[in-house]
Amino acid sequence: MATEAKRVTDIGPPHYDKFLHPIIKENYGKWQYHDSLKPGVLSHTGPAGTLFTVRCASPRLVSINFLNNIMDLADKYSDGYFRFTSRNNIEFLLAKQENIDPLIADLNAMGTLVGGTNNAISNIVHTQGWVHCHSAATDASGLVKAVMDELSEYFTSEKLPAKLRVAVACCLNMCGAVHASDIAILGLHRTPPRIDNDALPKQCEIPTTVASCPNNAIRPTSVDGKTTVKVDEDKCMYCGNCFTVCPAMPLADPLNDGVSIWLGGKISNARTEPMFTKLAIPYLPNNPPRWPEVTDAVKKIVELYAANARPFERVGEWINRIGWEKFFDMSGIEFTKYHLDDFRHAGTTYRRSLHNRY
Amino acid sequence: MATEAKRVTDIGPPHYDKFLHPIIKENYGKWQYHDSLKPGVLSHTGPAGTLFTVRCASPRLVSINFLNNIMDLADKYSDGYFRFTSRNNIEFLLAKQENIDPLIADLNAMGTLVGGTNNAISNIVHTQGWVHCHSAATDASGLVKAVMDELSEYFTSEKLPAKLRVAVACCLNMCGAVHASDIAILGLHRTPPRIDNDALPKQCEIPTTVASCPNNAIRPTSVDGKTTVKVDEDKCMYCGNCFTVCPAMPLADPLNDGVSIWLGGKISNARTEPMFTKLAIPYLPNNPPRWPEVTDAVKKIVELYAANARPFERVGEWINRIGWEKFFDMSGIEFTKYHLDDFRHAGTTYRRSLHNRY
Amino acid sequence: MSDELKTPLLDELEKGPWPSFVTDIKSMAGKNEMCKDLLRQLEKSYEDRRGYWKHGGLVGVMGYGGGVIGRYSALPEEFPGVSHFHTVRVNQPSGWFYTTEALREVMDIWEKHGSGLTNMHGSTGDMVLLGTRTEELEPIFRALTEKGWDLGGSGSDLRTPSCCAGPARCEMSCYDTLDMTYNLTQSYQDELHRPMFNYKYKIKMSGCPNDCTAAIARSDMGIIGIWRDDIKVDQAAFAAYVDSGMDIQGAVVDLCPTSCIEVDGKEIKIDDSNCVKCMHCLNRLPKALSPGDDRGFAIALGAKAPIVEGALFGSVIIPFMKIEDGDYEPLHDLLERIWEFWDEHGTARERIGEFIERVSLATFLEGIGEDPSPKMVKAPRDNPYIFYEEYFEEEGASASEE
Amino acid sequence: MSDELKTPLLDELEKGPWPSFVTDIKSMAGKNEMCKDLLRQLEKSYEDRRGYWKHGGLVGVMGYGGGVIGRYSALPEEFPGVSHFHTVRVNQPSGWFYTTEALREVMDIWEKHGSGLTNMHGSTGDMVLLGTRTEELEPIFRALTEKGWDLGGSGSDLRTPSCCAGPARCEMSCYDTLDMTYNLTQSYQDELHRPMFNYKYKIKMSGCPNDCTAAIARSDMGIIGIWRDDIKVDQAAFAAYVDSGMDIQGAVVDLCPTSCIEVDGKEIKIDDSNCVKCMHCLNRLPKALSPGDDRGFAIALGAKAPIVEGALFGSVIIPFMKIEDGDYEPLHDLLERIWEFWDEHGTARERIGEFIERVSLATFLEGIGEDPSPKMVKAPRDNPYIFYEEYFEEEGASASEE
Ligand code: SRM
Ligand code: SRM
Ligand code: SRM
Ligand code: SRM
Ligand code: SF4
Ligand code: SF4
Ligand code: SF4
Ligand code: SF4
Ligand code: SF4
Ligand code: SF4
Ligand code: SF4
Ligand code: SF4
Repeated sequence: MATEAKRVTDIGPPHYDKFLHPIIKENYGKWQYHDSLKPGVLSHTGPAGTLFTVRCASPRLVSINFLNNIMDLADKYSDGYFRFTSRNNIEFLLAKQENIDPLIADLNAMGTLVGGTNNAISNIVHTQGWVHCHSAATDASGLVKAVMDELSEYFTSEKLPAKLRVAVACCLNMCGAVHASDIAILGLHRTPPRIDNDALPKQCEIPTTVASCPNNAIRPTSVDGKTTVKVDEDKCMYCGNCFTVCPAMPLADPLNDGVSIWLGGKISNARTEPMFTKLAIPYLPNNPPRWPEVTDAVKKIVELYAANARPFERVGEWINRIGWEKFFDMSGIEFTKYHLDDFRHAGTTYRRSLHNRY
Repeated sequence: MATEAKRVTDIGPPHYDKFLHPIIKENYGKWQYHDSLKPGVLSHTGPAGTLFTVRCASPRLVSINFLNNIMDLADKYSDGYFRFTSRNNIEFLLAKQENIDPLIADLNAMGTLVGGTNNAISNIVHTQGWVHCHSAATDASGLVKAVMDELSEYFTSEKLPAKLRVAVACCLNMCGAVHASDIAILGLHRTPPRIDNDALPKQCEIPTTVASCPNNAIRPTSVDGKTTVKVDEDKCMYCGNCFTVCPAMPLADPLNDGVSIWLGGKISNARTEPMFTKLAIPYLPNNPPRWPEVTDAVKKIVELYAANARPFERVGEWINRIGWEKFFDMSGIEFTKYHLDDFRHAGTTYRRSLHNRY
Repeated sequence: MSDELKTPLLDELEKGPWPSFVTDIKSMAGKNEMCKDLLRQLEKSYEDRRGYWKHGGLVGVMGYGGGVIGRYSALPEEFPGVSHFHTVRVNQPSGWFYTTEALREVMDIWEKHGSGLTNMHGSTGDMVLLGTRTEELEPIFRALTEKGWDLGGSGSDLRTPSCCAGPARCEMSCYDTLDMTYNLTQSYQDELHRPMFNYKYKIKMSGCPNDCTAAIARSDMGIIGIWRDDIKVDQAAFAAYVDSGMDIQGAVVDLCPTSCIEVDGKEIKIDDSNCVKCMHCLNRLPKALSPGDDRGFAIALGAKAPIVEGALFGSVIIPFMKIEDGDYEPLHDLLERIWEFWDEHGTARERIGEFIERVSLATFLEGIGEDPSPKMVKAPRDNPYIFYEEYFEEEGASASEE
Repeated sequence: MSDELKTPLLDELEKGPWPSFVTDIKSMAGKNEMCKDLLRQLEKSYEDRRGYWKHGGLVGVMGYGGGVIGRYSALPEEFPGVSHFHTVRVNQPSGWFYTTEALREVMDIWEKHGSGLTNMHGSTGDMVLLGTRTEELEPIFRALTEKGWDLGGSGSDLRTPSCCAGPARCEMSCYDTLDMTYNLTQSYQDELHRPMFNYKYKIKMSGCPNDCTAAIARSDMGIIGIWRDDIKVDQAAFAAYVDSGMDIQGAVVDLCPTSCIEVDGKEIKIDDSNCVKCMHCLNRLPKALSPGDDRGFAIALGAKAPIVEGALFGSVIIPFMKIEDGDYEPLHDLLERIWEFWDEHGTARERIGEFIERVSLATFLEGIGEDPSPKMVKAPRDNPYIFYEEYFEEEGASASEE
């Protein structure tokens, strides 16, 4: 019986070869072009013929039940071949064009949506949140669900000026794409770590802990005999790096943890070089289960962008063209001192010319 | 007699009013437009009429003799009114158009040149050099003379694509415009300061000296009883800031002091924002009296620019359009590790995208 | 504690058009205690607006240092089902291509040994099996390996490499992303399973500058397809685009970052010497334009999230390289030079991007034995703080290296 | 030492079309020993490829801390004529406008008391009298003040403000640069003559964004003219440019950084809401276009050369301000708030630009009591390291400043 077998290690993943649809094998590296048939449906053509792709949304945090339903459909419509995308959508790889519509019908029936292609809002790259991570300032899956419920019409259509990539992360570690997304939703702590002076000496290495702080806010100290650390609260910017290396310095603070909104990042080299996401809204309350303040803010921004950007202009390209000041005017978002960079290369963000719109 | 009079202080400069030509007074703040009549000759028109400006070159380091000759011409042709420009040229302010040519003839006769307007190379903003400064790694006036002898045709004509601003400085203090010029010629030291351990304790404040080093290369030490400083030569980048605060740390080193060439800076907001000058040639020998290596290098760059830039494209705008790599190819200048930034914001200069020409 | 499941707050997330993870997890709650207590603890988090997980502990499978993220509930008495809730990272196949047959095998194992919950996939690319107990780890590992699967990376090791669909489903692909991913993953199993680095090292492979795996932003080593020769043009296909009435001027010509496209009637002319391979025109006109024949990839090192020096995009270290007839040796050699220098001179928890910035690009290039190129920078330095190494010893003596 | 003057190397610099400083100094050498020894020492510098000046000593005139740069030869025995060779910085008139009558008076003084050599002008703007002896300083000062002249700045004080021709000879000028220069110079004589700052503080005034005094690059406080309303257009004059056959498209329209110019036949349309006041179109079409009527200036703080943190351009701190009916009070008030905050929190030898970067723009703005504006930045921060000041004390309590 299986578990009796000799223990093997370092075999790595299976070879990709056995997962490729026959049409893919024949056209491998020889694809000529692609077409977009409708939102969520692409066709790729090569010398050996055409492959049809139907892309559907996935919550990413999915159970065996969900996956079994998906796989049943893959067996039914795409010869058992399917894939996941780098944004966690699911792609069915069809040989038969006539299977497209029945598949879509079944997918809708099982409660998911087809879309995410071309100038759409695709799935949200996100993280663990309260479902699994100790570091989370907010939940990820819940935020994604609440936001995508609001934006689903942009997933199932291609009516935006360009692709719009949204990311969510639940703490400053930003597991995912927050630092380079058209719109990013970032959970954050806003108060310094609270030090557990009994636990710290046991659980943490003092030098590592002190070294972990980007702002040198942590100093060794001793509290009734035990060596522990203290935090200079004026220097702390709540990054959480100390907590990552030292469990006895939790930052979670239900009263003050919150959500921030960031804009204008991009990754592709298309037209403009990759851009980092910039701060738009420094703080919104952390308001489960549906985060109304966050969903409203995001929706307003998407609509403003949709109404004003030019074709193929990503959010950041649009704002760079009209200027950030105009963006703040149009969006009604308040520009505060928090928007002024004060980290390592802050000076490079200052307006060092007369180029301004009046 | 004068020196008997009561001593007065803090009277400041004379009021500008008494130095303004009557036509200027009438058109003050009401000028409508200007015209360029020929290289070095401008006309400015306002409701009260037209003022003609004739601009001539000056070595800037000038004697009373030179100035008297100039002033004689001002009396003769411009009612005694004249001015200096922010680039140290001399401007005669004429009421009578018919005075232009005779004035130019007299100026040429006294050995200077008329020009520097519009798309010309104007006078070189420069510094003291061996004529007056203790900090100089090279001479300034001599370099300027040698370079402008080569480039004078571009001063007396307007045949360049755009204005071309040249600056010279004799040490890293860059008194002048080296950090923001189309072409900059910078004298530099290339070996660490040599410490005079006898003089240092007397002449220098140790903490100030230690603090003066941008790279923390200076540490206090004691040499046979006296507290002095030592320099970590691996950390020293020869900036000379220590010498500025501490005379006992001279950097001058005839064998190694040299000249570097920098490109692509600009100050105006026209079209593009102001730009810093970037390194082109890290080292050329310091070769008085005529610095042939420097004049050749500069002339080649000017000719390359003249032949390839588009109308109104400044040197930096031209290079940014074609890309630095292409510039290095076209110019034959070698790209070395010295061109790679390694100071404070070095990372911001790295190519962080796929945008490259192949 | 009572068996019924009350989650009024989470229930709000069953509404709306987007597929609901709550509905899905609930569908498991019947057969799986872990799922039930996960929902209960999550409901409490939603009430209290804070997480209830302890800081990860060190758990794993025999002989591996990575691949498992230990996780324990901070409230084990209240939620015994999630007292242990470890993550198992399973190394996904290249390009996330699956057959139902193969994935069902993995799911059967997971149904037997874990919560039955997954992330398909994690942000690094792994198949993430979410929630199991320490004592299940070894059995899961055995069962997986028997079916030909292995664990992915975690901790200070090589992280699971991932890649875009590339040659398997994309006409833009400039090199074989799937094969390179497989090759690197298999060649560096030891680095992947046994953390020995200063910090994590992620590799992402995108077949072209569209960068569909976000390699330039999310991987310590981004390997991104590029070509060196001219864009291939099918003028007939281009004419067809013109005839279709597409706004070529507005949608293509005007958006070229280096203005190197000219359209003359139904003909397109590209000044390839000024093309920066941004992909935009190819993206708009896939039937008419495609990458040249001299294809390969560029390597950008150092991308990362902001902790702690601020986010970084990768910087171009190798402007162009190609795999000639399946020989990955030169790439392995480069990778090993990079790891060796970083290993020797980097500090603990210093990502390669931070490392390069600290020691300087020039020093790094010397350290790995690569030559500087203007392609590695936007522009040369603008500060005069140059560390000269050649200097003259005495009159006459010629330039000498220190 | 022998009276004859042998300068073979310098003589090389008498050749060529550009006016020669050597020829000029030689013309003085007859009547002035200083000039002769200056040439001799300079010749030696050319031979030896090094300077022979001692590090500046502290010399000056009674009651002033600045205005004189002390300079002594390192070889006084060899070159007694330049054993002392101090510089006297004389505050130039606004815009460097002179009458021969006035300048001759200064030159007569200089002929009597110094080398007769000058820099017209120094890079900061002063009239630089180059080379005199310590004992001459006081007499020179007396003679100058009697004729209505005064010294400029040096050391850690307010440096001599300077400005472009502005309203006196330029149609682009958006404010009265000459008058403001005169006003500030006169209002701050004490700051100019008695170094009391952390470091030098330079003010340069340019009448428009062409910035003909390099204020954005070379002054701690650059005051640069700007307008807020629409560019004024004379369509008839524009039509004349079109008729002249000028390449309006290539020379103007295509070069607008924000593409906000449209030409329709002989008519020009400018989308002023997107104009960034770069000046290019006005520069090309001075007869047709001019700055709007709502004119004033922006203030950019912190420009400097690289020593020691790297060169800086000025950053916009005051996006727009204007002098209403000759009242400079608001500007003085601002300047004093800036100096006070810098004085209190800056360190020795820390220029205002370095100071702002160190304490952060937000802190600086609070310190001088100005509100943040998006006009002060290219873009908002991209890192998440925000120092929040509002936080909640306890359930229900509302946001409160720390
Ligand atoms: C399936 C996927 C690759 C994979 O292996 O999984 C993929 C597939 C394609 N991408 Fe992508 N991209 C995929 C993630 C990305 C990412 C990564 C990300 O979003 O995290 C990017 C960078 C995003 C960014 O710039 O922030 C990305 C930037 C692009 C672009 C550039 C868009 C732009 O103009 O900036 C194109 C070109 C285009 O669409 O015009 C592109 C084009 C394409 C094409 C058309 C390539 C082709 O010829 O087949 C594919 C279908 C496009 C579509 O979905 O509209 N793909 N693509 C990924 C689908 C994610 C999803 O489910 O939505
Ligand atoms: C006289 C002077 C001001 C003064 O008070 O002394 C001056 C005068 C004028 N400048 Fe200037 N500029 C003067 C220094 C500058 C400087 C400062 C410098 O060079 O250090 C700059 C910034 C240089 C830079 O960007 O690096 C400067 C950038 C301009 C520009 C922008 C050029 C561009 O396209 O970048 C213009 C507009 C133009 O020429 O098209 C301009 C235009 C003008 C106009 C046409 C303004 C006018 O309508 O009268 C004047 C004659 C232009 C000419 O010389 O071609 N002026 N001008 C300065 C003459 C210096 C000299 O002797 O050559
Ligand atoms: C599971 C995953 C998020 C997800 O939901 O997908 C994840 C989860 C964690 N990440 Fe991450 N990271 C994950 C992808 C990323 C990414 C995105 C990527 O890889 O493309 C990033 C940003 C890119 C980068 O690497 O910088 C990322 C940047 C971090 C950081 C910040 C590291 C840095 O240098 O900036 C940390 C903190 C650390 O390393 O100590 C971190 C730490 C963590 C830890 C281990 C928490 C911690 O402090 O120890 C999280 C465990 C959560 C849990 O309990 O499951 N995670 N992490 C992703 C890995 C799944 C997989 O293997 O496929
Ligand atoms: C005379 C002059 C150069 C010239 O030939 O015109 C000059 C000469 C000196 N400068 Fe300068 N600077 C002069 C304009 C500048 C400028 C340009 C400007 O003002 O527009 C700069 C660059 C802009 C800036 O201020 O940053 C400049 C940046 C420096 C620096 C670097 C300061 C910095 O923070 O970067 C130093 C070093 C220092 O301050 O200790 C310096 C120091 C010096 C000293 C005092 C040498 C020293 O280390 O003490 C020089 C005296 C030389 C001598 O013996 O005559 N000088 N200096 C200029 C003043 C004449 C005048 O008053 O009109
Ligand atoms: S972003 Fe932070 S909280 Fe979220 S999964 Fe990553 S480390 Fe955990
Ligand atoms: S949260 Fe960040 S800034 Fe604050 S103490 Fe910890 S490491 Fe330092
Ligand atoms: S640049 Fe240096 S050497 Fe030249 S004058 Fe200024 S301080 Fe002196
Ligand atoms: S020259 Fe500059 S870097 Fe070198 S020791 Fe002196 S201050 Fe430091
Ligand atoms: S990165 Fe390029 S090759 Fe890969 S999927 Fe995206 S477009 Fe295709
Ligand atoms: S790939 Fe980009 S840069 Fe190259 S021609 Fe096309 S649009 Fe222009
Ligand atoms: S800065 Fe403007 S106003 Fe002053 S001279 Fe130059 S162009 Fe004229
Ligand atoms: S001033 Fe500059 S930005 Fe404004 S319209 Fe003219 S060219 Fe365009």
